Amino acid sequence: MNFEFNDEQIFVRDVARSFLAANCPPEVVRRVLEGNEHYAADLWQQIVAQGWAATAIPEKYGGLGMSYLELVLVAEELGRVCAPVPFASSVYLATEAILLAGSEAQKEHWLPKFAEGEVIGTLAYAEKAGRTTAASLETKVENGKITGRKTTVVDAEIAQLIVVAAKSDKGDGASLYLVSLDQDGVSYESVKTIDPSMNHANIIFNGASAELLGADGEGWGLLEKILDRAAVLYAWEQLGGSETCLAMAKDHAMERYAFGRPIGSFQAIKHKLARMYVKNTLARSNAYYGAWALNTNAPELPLAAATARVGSSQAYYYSSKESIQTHGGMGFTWEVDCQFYYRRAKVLAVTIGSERVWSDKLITASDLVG
Amino acid sequence: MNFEFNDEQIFVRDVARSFLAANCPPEVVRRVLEGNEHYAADLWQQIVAQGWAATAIPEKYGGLGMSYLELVLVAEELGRVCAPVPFASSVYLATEAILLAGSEAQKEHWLPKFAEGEVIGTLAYAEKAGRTTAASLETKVENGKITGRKTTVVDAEIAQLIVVAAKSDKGDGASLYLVSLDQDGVSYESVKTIDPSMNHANIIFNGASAELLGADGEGWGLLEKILDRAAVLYAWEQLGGSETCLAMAKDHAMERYAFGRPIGSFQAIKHKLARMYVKNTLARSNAYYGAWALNTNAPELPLAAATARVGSSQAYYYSSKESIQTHGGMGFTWEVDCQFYYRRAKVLAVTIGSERVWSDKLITASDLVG
Amino acid sequence: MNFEDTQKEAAFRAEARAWLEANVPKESEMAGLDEVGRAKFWQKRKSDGGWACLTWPKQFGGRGASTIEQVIFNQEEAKFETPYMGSYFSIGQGMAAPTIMTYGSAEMQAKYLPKLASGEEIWCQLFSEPSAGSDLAALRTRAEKDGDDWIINGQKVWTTVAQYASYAILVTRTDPNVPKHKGMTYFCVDMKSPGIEVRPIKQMSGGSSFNEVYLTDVRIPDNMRLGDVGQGWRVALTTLMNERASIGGGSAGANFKSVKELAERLTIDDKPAIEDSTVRAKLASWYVEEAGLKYTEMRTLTALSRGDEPGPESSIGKLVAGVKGQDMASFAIDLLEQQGIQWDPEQDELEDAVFVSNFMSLPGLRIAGGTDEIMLNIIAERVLGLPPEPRVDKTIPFSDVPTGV
Amino acid sequence: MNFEDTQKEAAFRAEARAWLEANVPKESEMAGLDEVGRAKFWQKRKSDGGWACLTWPKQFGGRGASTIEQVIFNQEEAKFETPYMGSYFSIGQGMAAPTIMTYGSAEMQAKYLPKLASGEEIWCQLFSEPSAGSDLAALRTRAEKDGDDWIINGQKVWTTVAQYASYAILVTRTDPNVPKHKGMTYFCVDMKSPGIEVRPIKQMSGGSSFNEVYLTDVRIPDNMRLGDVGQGWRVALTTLMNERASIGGGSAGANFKSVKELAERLTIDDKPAIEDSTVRAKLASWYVEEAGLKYTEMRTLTALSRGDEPGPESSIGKLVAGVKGQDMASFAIDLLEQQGIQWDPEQDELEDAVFVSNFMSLPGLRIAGGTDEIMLNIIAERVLGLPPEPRVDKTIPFSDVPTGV
Repeated sequence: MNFEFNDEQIFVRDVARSFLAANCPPEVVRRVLEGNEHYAADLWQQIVAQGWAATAIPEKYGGLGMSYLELVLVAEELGRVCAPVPFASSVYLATEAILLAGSEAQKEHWLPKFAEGEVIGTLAYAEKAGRTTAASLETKVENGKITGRKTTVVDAEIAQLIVVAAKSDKGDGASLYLVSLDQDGVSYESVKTIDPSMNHANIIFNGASAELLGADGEGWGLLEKILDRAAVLYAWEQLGGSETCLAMAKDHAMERYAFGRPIGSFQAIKHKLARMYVKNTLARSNAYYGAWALNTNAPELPLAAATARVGSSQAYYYSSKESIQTHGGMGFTWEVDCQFYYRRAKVLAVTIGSERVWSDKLITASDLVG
Repeated sequence: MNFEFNDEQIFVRDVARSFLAANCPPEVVRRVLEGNEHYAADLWQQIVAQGWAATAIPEKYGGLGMSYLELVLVAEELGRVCAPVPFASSVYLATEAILLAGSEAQKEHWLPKFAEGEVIGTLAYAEKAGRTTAASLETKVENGKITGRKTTVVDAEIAQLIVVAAKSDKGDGASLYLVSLDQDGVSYESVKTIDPSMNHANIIFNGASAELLGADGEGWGLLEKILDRAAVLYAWEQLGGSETCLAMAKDHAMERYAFGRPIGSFQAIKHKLARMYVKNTLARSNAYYGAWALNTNAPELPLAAATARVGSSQAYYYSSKESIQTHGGMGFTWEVDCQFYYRRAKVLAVTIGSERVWSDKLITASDLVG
Repeated sequence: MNFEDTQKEAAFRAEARAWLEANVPKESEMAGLDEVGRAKFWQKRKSDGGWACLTWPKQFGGRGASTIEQVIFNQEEAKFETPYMGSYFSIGQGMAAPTIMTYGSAEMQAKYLPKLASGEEIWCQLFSEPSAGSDLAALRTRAEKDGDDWIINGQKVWTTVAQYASYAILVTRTDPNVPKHKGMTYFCVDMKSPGIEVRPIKQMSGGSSFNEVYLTDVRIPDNMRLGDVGQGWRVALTTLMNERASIGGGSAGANFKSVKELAERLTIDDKPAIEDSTVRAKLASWYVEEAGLKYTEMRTLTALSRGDEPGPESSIGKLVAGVKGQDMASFAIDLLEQQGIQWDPEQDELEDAVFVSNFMSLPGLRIAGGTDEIMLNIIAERVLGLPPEPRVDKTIPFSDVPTGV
Repeated sequence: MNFEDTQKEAAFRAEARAWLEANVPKESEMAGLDEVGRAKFWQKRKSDGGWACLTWPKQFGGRGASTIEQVIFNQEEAKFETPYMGSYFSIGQGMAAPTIMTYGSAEMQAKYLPKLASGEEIWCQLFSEPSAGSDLAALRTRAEKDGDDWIINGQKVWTTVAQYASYAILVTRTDPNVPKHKGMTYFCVDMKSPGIEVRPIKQMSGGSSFNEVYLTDVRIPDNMRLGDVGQGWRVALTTLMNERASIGGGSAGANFKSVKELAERLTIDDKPAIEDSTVRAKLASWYVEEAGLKYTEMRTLTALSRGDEPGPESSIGKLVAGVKGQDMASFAIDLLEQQGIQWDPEQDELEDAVFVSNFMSLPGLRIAGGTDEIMLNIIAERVLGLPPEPRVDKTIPFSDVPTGV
């Protein structure tokens, strides 16, 4: 047994960490948060040039052919700095969707473009508030033309290609489609969210061309598989953010004095940070298992993914809110960076389904593993 | 507006408190916990002589004709000392059942006996593990003879009279019956529980005579009303216990030294006790409102009762377990009294339905009040 | 125990109601006024009618009424649509005024209190500093004697309504060579004094409810001092006791009602979300807290009406409401799933904006006016009487207290 | 990252499994033996076969194996029905032995370690005292020099397996006139020495896993001392570091599996309770904790197998498992409603007895071996490196430390 990353993987992580420390300091996040950019396009170009988007794409499709064990470590580092780039939507969602469900032709066409960062992708299934089910889908495709409206799509105004879940009369009631966003019949409603360092918009399809991805009537099953895979990657990104919250809170608690001593010497703060550490540690261990399951495509993947996802969502919420609390009044100001993580924690926690959705999936998955 | 007990009520409480301090010290609880008595019969005789069982019974039925505002304060004091007497089952459950649902003849026959403590009563509805519903009842009455088995009935082997919920073909599917326990056709299976300072047994009815209480087919509705009324009284008894847990933990935290200072000067202990205080205070305020609603038979009673019940159950669980924790190793020993409250907290919390049952009722009741 | 008015209370309620019906301002009367203008307009009218600061003595602009009468008036006023009052008057009337009543000279009382009651003058509070938050007594703003005046230098922070304020209450350090609690002095200061600069602080929620206030060679005459030189901490405690009583557990926004309504609108597995047992269990626990706070307030009011003083137990409200509100907001967002994160502060017609708005602002409630941790300390030490922690900063000169810099 | 054995590990696993298949005791071989007798029987057989204390050097009764090999053996052993080992050997092998290996003379090592490995001698630990629990260094048991011997007087508490023990490790105070951490000395002591009295402590759960041990003029020769006079605290820390590594998060009893199975059996509103969303959400959170602990252990094992030392982060296990277990037990009882409180310690056939039994015993897990609060301190200070609290007891003579009496 060897439940640890190997030296090459650690090297990938260290390189990513140094790169982001140099190229994605808090000022970059703040620039996007406060400005009008949808994302940090310059940073994205650099990231793509580093080959990160190509990490887990096989070499024959123009990728680096590395494993998911490298990719999760990159995800953690991106989460650590709240990187304002469409990495999650393009890599965890769109790329994974095509890898899992695409025809050979689709893979050959799209994957090299994703690997190069020439195309940015995303994925959409939700159409209204609350949990989406196959039965609740209203978006539909007739004669290759898609109509419908998807809500609060992440990186909608950045992406050129989207994977869309639409209603189907067959099978599990849904099918997936690839839709190019650069065409007539696609329009946007801008959406502001609690995290302006990311882009979100509603997308309205009004007769745009759509190409089937995977079999007709197998869309919901495919979507669940894609989301399981993405959940592990999101869990690592969330974990990275949660670790930064702990680190920031700890630094502040060592430096800030009250009543003549560092506030980190008070048990109220000490135990708060210890609880963050406990949550992060358990989340990390579950993320390890998720990474292993993703990488080996183990039958335990649905359970491992749900476990990693729930653990990271819980840890990140706790760490991000209690980091603000540890910082006191300053933590609540615009000028201090605590806010990045509090916003991002919530957005990442609902992007592919909330804690309650994944808790429910966890129990269902636990039946299968026994 | 006057949201406080009046001086006469406070006087009743103070008398009860002094009486129990003198007559129900921890040694009495321990005697029953460790011995073979079903309850402290000597203490019960004294309590009955004080007239407490008669508190809210109208004078025309041999009671004192006081209000529920006196009775809740007596309940609090009994809870404060974990009194090992069948007060709750006889007064909150059986007496209330007859007051609410009894015919004039039944009232005239039984209430004076309850007031005098000549008869001890109890009530039973559960037949198996999990939440009982009218549809799940198997106990039935034919030609005035009852057959069935009730599980873990509180004070079963002490009581002479029991109110039983049985299946009915009519109305809401259930009817209530009065069954004398001192007859053929009634037998017991002894049950040990986590709180040996109280009596519990399964009761098997095998053709015992049963007399209808209230209308046939209205039993479930009546039961819910009885339980709402009892819930307020239980909430006060639970609150009393929870207050003792805080008091014991606080005393210990002031006296016990570690690292050269009282453990109560450490924030970990300080904040733990502050949280107990917060929970107890909110529970008390909700119990006040419950008392008002019970006393005035307000339409808000179902909501007020559920709120008081949930609040007290939560507070007592927290206080009783964290009082042990505050006491450290000693708190976990047989010789220290923390255990009385930890046991009693759980037994009282499930006796008329667990927190989850009452949380569910709370939301249902909130619809009605709006 | 009853919820009915006494005969006297009922008469007072009727009188209040009648006055309100006749006097609540119509939109047309306030045309062109901004938020603070409307608040002042309504305060002035109440004052003119004898309905401002009801419990204050008449000569200070009050009515000499009882606490319960104030409560009754508030209950009746809440039934009308009245201008938003924010924190425009609560600091002056709720914190500065009681301190002036206790420590101020007759001249000061006559000069300031009536204009506080009438809303003519807004006051703010210059207490917290960048390095004196939870540990307020660590404040460093210096006051040095210069003839009959004091010269003030320093920086204050978290000052609400500073931009509207005519005056402020101010705590300063006059002697750094004695232990921290003994070297402070308390003043009133004219906010128009030269050397005062107010800069808004932008919060993470986007709003700017607070300011930084820079004091550079600000001159205050000695007759603006409250209490003796070196007694500032004791005077400040009077102010703070009143602060805690005035920061309520306000359960606007993400509360039982709004989250329950949300759960009635949404579906989970094709059934109303309100039928989901997690939703029910969580809502029930929150209801217990909300109702518990409400009825605790009623118990407090009953005690006040009998002449008791408000005690440190009022710390409960903010403590419970802050955590509860944050968790309810987070839960509501989760119920809405992906769509729950939508938030456009400038377009408030989004029906669920209350949840995101609360989610972003409630971290502040858990800090402002005393962090959760300070509230727990207060309950433990002042309500339960647990011993304080050993203090390294209490007996040594303030200038020797470690600050980490 | 993989879960497969290396070739060498696989070979070792096969060897272990073969030995176990041939040697796990049959019921008939142990007829008439009580619990401790069976434990000793099995330990002796493992020792004879070379499968005891695998990581110890061979000359001390071990096998000189790696940590991973120990883990593999444990995994394989767990697949068989073997006698219940309780705490009979864990204190001696897990805590006393590492301390003797570090601080003991060659004679002591040769005399004690092989009999620890073979199970011939059980050891207990005389550390805690009635007024020295979380603050272990406040211990008062005196050791006074008398020629070549030490005379011990005092009382110890929370001593497991004292009634079976041949020897104990013991910390005493030899100098009350120096600061508390500097005046202690550490010994091994023969439990058959005159003046040692063992009295069982009854726990609230009804069992008696612990004892009080009274020491009255107990004589210990100086060659039973471990470490220098006055160095007892440092020696004790070696023991305690090993304690924390050995108290696992054991999730027997109320765990994900058992509560899930319960929820599959029970119904809520005529549907299986497992379909209830509260049950699912709570179970999911507990699963996350359970799985998190399990995979944390795997990470630790991987680190150990690479030669890392176990660190203070192992405090997590007990901390998480204690609270989780108590809450799961409470939740399971609630699911059973009224019937959930049934508990007959002498009639274990009740299928849900595990929940009440856990409910009554888990308050102890949150205290024994370091309270939750101490565990949080350890994580905060030793893992995260946060500064310690100011200490009033560290620099003054022990005899001057306030004790409240």
